[in-house]
Amino acid sequence: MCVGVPAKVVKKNEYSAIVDVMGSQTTVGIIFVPDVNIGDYVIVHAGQAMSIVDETYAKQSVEEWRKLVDARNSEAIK
Amino acid sequence: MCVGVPAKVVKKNEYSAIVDVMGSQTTVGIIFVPDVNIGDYVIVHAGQAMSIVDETYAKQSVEEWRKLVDARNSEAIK
Amino acid sequence: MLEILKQSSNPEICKPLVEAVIEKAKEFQQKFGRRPAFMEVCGSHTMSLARTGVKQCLKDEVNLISGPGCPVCVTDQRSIDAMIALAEGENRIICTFGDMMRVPGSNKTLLDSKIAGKDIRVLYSPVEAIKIAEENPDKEVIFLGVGFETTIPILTLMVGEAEKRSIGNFSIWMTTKLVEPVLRYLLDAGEVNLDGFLLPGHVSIVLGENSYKYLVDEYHISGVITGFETAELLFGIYKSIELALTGQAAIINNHPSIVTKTGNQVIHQWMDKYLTECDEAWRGIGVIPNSGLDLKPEYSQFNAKKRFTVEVGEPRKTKCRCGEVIRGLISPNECSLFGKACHPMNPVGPCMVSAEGSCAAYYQYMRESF
Amino acid sequence: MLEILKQSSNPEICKPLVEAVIEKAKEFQQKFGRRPAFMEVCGSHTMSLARTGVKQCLKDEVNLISGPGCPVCVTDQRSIDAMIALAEGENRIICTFGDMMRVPGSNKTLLDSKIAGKDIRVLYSPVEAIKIAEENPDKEVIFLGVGFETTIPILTLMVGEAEKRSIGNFSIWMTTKLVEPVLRYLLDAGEVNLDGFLLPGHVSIVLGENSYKYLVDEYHISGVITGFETAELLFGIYKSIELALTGQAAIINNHPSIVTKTGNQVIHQWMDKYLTECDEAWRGIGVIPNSGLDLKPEYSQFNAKKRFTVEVGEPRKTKCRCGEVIRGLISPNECSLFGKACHPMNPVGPCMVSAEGSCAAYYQYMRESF
Amino acid sequence: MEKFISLAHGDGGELSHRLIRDVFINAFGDGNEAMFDAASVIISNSKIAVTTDSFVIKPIFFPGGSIGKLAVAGTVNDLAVSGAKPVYLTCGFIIEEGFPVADLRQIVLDMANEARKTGVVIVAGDTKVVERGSADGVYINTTGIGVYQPNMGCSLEFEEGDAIIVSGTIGDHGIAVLTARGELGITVPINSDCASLNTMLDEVLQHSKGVRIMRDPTRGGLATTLVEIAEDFNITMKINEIDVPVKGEVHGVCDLLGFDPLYLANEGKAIIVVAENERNKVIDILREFPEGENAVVIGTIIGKEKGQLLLETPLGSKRILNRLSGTMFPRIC
Amino acid sequence: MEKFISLAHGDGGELSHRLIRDVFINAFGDGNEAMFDAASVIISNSKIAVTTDSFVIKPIFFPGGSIGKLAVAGTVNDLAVSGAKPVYLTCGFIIEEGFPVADLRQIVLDMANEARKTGVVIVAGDTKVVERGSADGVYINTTGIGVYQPNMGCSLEFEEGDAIIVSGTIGDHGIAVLTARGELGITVPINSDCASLNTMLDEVLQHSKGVRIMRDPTRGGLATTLVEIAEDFNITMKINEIDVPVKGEVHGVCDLLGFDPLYLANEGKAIIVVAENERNKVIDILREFPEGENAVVIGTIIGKEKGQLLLETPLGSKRILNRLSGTMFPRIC
Ligand code: SF4
Ligand code: SF4
Ligand SMILES: [Mg+2]
Ligand SMILES: [Mg+2]
Ligand SMILES: [Mg+2]
Ligand SMILES: [Mg+2]
Ligand SMILES: [Mg+2]
Ligand SMILES: [Mg+2]
Ligand SMILES: [Mg+2]
Ligand SMILES: [Mg+2]
Ligand SMILES: [Mg+2]
Ligand SMILES: [Mg+2]
Repeated sequence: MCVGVPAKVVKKNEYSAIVDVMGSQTTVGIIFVPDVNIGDYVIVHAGQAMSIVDETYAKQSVEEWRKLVDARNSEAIK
Repeated sequence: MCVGVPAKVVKKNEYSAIVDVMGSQTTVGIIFVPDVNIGDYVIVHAGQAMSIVDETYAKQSVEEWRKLVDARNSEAIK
Repeated sequence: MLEILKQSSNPEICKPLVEAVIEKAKEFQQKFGRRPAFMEVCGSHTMSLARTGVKQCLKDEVNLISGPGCPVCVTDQRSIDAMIALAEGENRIICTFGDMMRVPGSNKTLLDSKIAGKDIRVLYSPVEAIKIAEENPDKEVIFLGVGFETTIPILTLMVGEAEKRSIGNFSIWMTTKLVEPVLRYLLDAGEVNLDGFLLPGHVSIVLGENSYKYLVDEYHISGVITGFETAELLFGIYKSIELALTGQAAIINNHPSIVTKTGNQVIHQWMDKYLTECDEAWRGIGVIPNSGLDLKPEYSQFNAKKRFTVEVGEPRKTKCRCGEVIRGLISPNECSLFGKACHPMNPVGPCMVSAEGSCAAYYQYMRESF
Repeated sequence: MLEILKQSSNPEICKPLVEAVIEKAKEFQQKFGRRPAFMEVCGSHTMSLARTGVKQCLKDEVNLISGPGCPVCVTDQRSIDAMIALAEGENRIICTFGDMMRVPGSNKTLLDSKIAGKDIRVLYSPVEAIKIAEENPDKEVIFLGVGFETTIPILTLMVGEAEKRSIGNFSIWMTTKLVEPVLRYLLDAGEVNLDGFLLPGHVSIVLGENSYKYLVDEYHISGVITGFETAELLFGIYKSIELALTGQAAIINNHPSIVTKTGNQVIHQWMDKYLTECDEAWRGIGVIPNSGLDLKPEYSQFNAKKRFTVEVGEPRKTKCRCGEVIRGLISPNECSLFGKACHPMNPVGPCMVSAEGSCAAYYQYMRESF
Repeated sequence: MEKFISLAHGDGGELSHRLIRDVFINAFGDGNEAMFDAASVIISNSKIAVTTDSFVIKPIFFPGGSIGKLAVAGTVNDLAVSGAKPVYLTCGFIIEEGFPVADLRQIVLDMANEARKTGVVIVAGDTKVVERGSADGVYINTTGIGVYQPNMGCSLEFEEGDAIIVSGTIGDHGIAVLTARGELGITVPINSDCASLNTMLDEVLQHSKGVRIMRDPTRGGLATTLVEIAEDFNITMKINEIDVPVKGEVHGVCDLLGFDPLYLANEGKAIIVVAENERNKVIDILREFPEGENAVVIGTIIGKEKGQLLLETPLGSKRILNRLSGTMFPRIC
Repeated sequence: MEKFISLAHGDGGELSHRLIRDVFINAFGDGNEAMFDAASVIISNSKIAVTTDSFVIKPIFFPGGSIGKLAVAGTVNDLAVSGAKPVYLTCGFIIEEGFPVADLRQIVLDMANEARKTGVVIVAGDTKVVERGSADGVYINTTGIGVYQPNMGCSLEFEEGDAIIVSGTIGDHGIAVLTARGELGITVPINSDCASLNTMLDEVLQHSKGVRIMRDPTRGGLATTLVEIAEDFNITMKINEIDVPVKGEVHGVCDLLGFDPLYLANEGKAIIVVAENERNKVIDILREFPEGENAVVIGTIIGKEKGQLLLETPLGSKRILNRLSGTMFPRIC
């Protein structure tokens, strides 16, 4: 049910933005994320930015994974 | 100013006829020669029969040529 | 930030996560004497779980059941046939997502019609259809509006754009589906035993975390909103088992970087403006009341179903069990046609051809003949 | 009958005829101290005389001058430019005889437009255009109506057919020409000294033998109606010299098998019904009053000149001497461009490209570089 | 197997694989070479002849042949007239989306049959599919490899008096194909002459050392091919209009449309320039084959100073023949 | 010379003659062979390699090359991966009416340049013109002849443990061409990898007797080409997803469109299967060439019972890879 791709906004117009996905660029609509800023990552689905990626939460998720992984590793060392 | 081709009528419809030119057949309009009969030769121009070839006159022309040619030949023999 | 995003597919994280999930699953098995069972609602989850190998790695420990989340697969056969019949009309340009092209209709596919000369175009970005309509004023341009909550907002954008530019030759053939009614149907039917749902990451962008409260309140079942990368999938499953072990029902937002509590409010405004609830027929299920969205009557000029009539006969009967696959009752390899009469080159049901179809996922990523 | 018709190209008849003509021509030379001079009015005569070798065989004995009888060649440059401009319009299908395709306009040719993507179709049978119009109701189908009296009746047939079938998207761009006005112009101008005309065999089908009376009555000049096969051509020339030797003016019907005294009356009826005389501009001559035929006002709906406006600038000036070639004032090789800047691959004037053009006939059949 | 070709048949994936396996390999051979990017073949002489042609004929099936038969015969003939023995062929298909697979099968079968008949082996192939409207049905390229045979061939030493032979009536292919399109509304009871001439021409070379050159007058017709020989070898050739064999039906269509048979395409005819004293021998050999039963001398080499082709009319006058200049359009009237 | 191609450029008459003389012969060589129906060439070995391919690429000019460069490199590569030294090429053009002559000149120039660079000689050609709407600009068929070199080549003797090498990043060509069409609205700063590999692969064969097979993963991509090897020789191959070199930009476009880089076309890459003990030597040789600087081992042969290609995911699970099944359509959502 719809994979989206995270893309970095490099240029912002009124209703659209140019985004970069690992060096390739394309134009996406930003009507659904009017507050997006250059430098933000957005989730793109069918040519539209649907959501802005929240960096704090993203970091937090990675930390959670790492915590679990580290816990296991240290257990393994024990 | 428009070469025509003599073609033999092999089938006649109301406004058109099938004609034969040395074994190749095509359809031509006969609106301009409503009295044409099967077996007649017609002069075809741009898809239309323009005139029916009069056999008597055609023969007569050939005879005229032959007469001239024969006259010359007999002169040459003399 | 890119560095952070990349971590979700970092094997150094993902491999230990697999072990962590397996360990947690074993704990569950010890406690309950069976594998924990979760339904991934979303077709893209099915694909990602298979493609990344998560399903294979966990197959002995966790029962991951595909749900009704592939928009093409859940579309009723009569509706598929109608879209193919629609494309047969003269002077039309049919625009569609690529998945629809090879979906088997009762007699043919859209691809067959394209090969036979019909103007059927696969769009990467649906709003392209508006441009096509403008460039072809003497043709009717019809977009096949198949999708769940992530795609539906984009259909409203198209209508908004067509309205703004006064485009008279554009319309959408609406056959949309909603997640909540079908989950309620499955839970009401009680055919599958589940320890929780893996809730769709991107649909949840629109819906928001709070929208799933009914699962807990009315059905006492858990849901974990989950992303699509390897680590996200694994951690979503980990959290699901953890919850199941407690015996408590709860909704966990395991994808908070893009999913908020209340969803994208801008999108809600667009949907409210243009759409109204309608009954929809689901493959293998039948009509579920208020399980789809249609254009409001004041936008009928953009509603292809109002503008065009198509005749379809009784759908052809096959042994395809997509209906049961969608409901999570069987896994694809339990269908007698799977891999034999039915394979990606000759799909019998939509599940074998959609990029999110369960049968396609199994065939491509999970056959074990090696 | 076929056997009779075949005799006209029988070498056993034709070769002695050449000698007979030469002998007769010598007789004329002895009497008048110069070669007899005849104008073949018809472009097809020019071609046939060249292709069969008659011109070459007689070149030292008889002065055969090409006349104004190639319909493409006599068309005014502005008119050529207008037809090419017409083809530039959107949503049009231009139908034409093949000869027009490569006629040089001031800037381009119809072929250039076709190569650039314009829908320009060469028809073998003009009435095809009616079918094309029926099959393309959303396009304007325009036939380029270029021709003399043999072709003009066929244009009336097309209008009749379009009328009968109520076809609204068909019209003819009329630029037709008549034989009598241009012969009168040439005789009035007195630029060429002639001992008689070889009159066109097929135009005469329409006009009939009697129609040429004015030549004798008003200009005291002879005319021999002549066919297109080798023997017919030779005998026509023979008869012409014979007449010239007597010093009397007369019209001889040397093609009686197809040309009658009064012409084809059915054709006259068709022409009277649809057509009315009009002024026409001739290349190298200018406007000759009443020298063409246009559709009567009541058929304006089929008259492309009434339905479409085209803008053409001042025609490009070249050193092409087609105007003089047409009037019989020079022979093609007297043009400084002949065979150098101007040749069939790069025609500067229409005479080099039309299948009846004098320059084309000379280039193809009469160059003597061997 | 599908009924119609789709773009996926050309994407190199499973459908391409099946198309090649079921349609091509099936007809052309054991398919061992399909495992490699190139076919590996053995030849018997270090001097080889190579030729290539694409076939874009319309209609693809016509009286007397098909694009498949033509694609083999055309390239076989180019090798044969060069004096080489045709041994290997490659074929490259460009197919329009929506093309009927049944037609493709028939075309491939025609190729296989003609190859078998002529003794050439089709060793490599390629298939591309383009979108509807980006081709007209199917186009085929064939490339041929022939080997020269020791002490056999064309001398290219021309002499005044050399005879110009054509192996049969001209224009049959052009007229058969043109009328088969149906657009002209003309029906003609003749077939294209489409045929492989290698056996017949091999026989000529086996028995005559006097052959100067051989050519097949395809596109551009008899006149254009002779002009090319005349120019390339700086010889003056003369042909007699009255001796050029043309079927009545072909004459008839030419009269109706304003075409000149000298410029019509042939696909089963050879022009042979041969020493005067061998002309009868060569004519006799040609007439032993059905493809050569109407072989005749149509002219001679009359000079070695000027690269030029002359036509003598029945009246005895001469004129220069050039290459076809611009597609033949039907005359205005 | 005209600015645009017309049907008359393909009718075999004067315009065809000039086109060939001014555009083709001018670029490809002295034109002696244009006097004959076939070119006559000398080869040094009785075992030759023959291959054919038609090129129908859109757009005809793309970042990193053109249809002309591609038509030469593509066929040169098919010969080179077969272990043969490319020596002769033929080319057959099918041109759409209205095609700009300037573009044709550029294409022909690109062919001539690439031929010169690779040392092949273009010995025969053909030009056909089809009506507007019956082609998409220009299509080119090239057919190549290569000679096998004594005591050099691929053994086709596979062993468990053999290394699977790819000579660089995959999918560059597919993505560069797809985005160059402009329809997707995606801009990618990468070039097609279009390049002739004969020099590099010759060097490999000169120095390694352990090469089992070489292939160029063009249409159908890496996965399809490996599946074909696996099936044709009944070997089980395993590649590691994480080792397959893919440029970030290519990944990005694939993510946006739902494509799989394993199935994207390459035009300047080789797959080399080589004995385990020679893998480093071969990698070292490849990396000496710009075309091979990113060469890596991506997998191994793991069995000889079953013709099958496996992909190992980063998690360590395996799955079967098949040929591409149906053109890649962008996913629905
Ligand atoms: S395997 Fe095929 S037939 Fe069976 S359920 Fe899946 S799609 Fe339907
Ligand atoms: S030779 Fe050319 S330029 Fe001269 S008059 Fe004739 S057509 Fe005109
Ligand atoms: Mg290859
Ligand atoms: Mg190949
Ligand atoms: Mg050739
Ligand atoms: Mg050829
Ligand atoms: Mg190939
Ligand atoms: Mg077509
Ligand atoms: Mg040839
Ligand atoms: Mg190749
Ligand atoms: Mg050729
Ligand atoms: Mg095109």
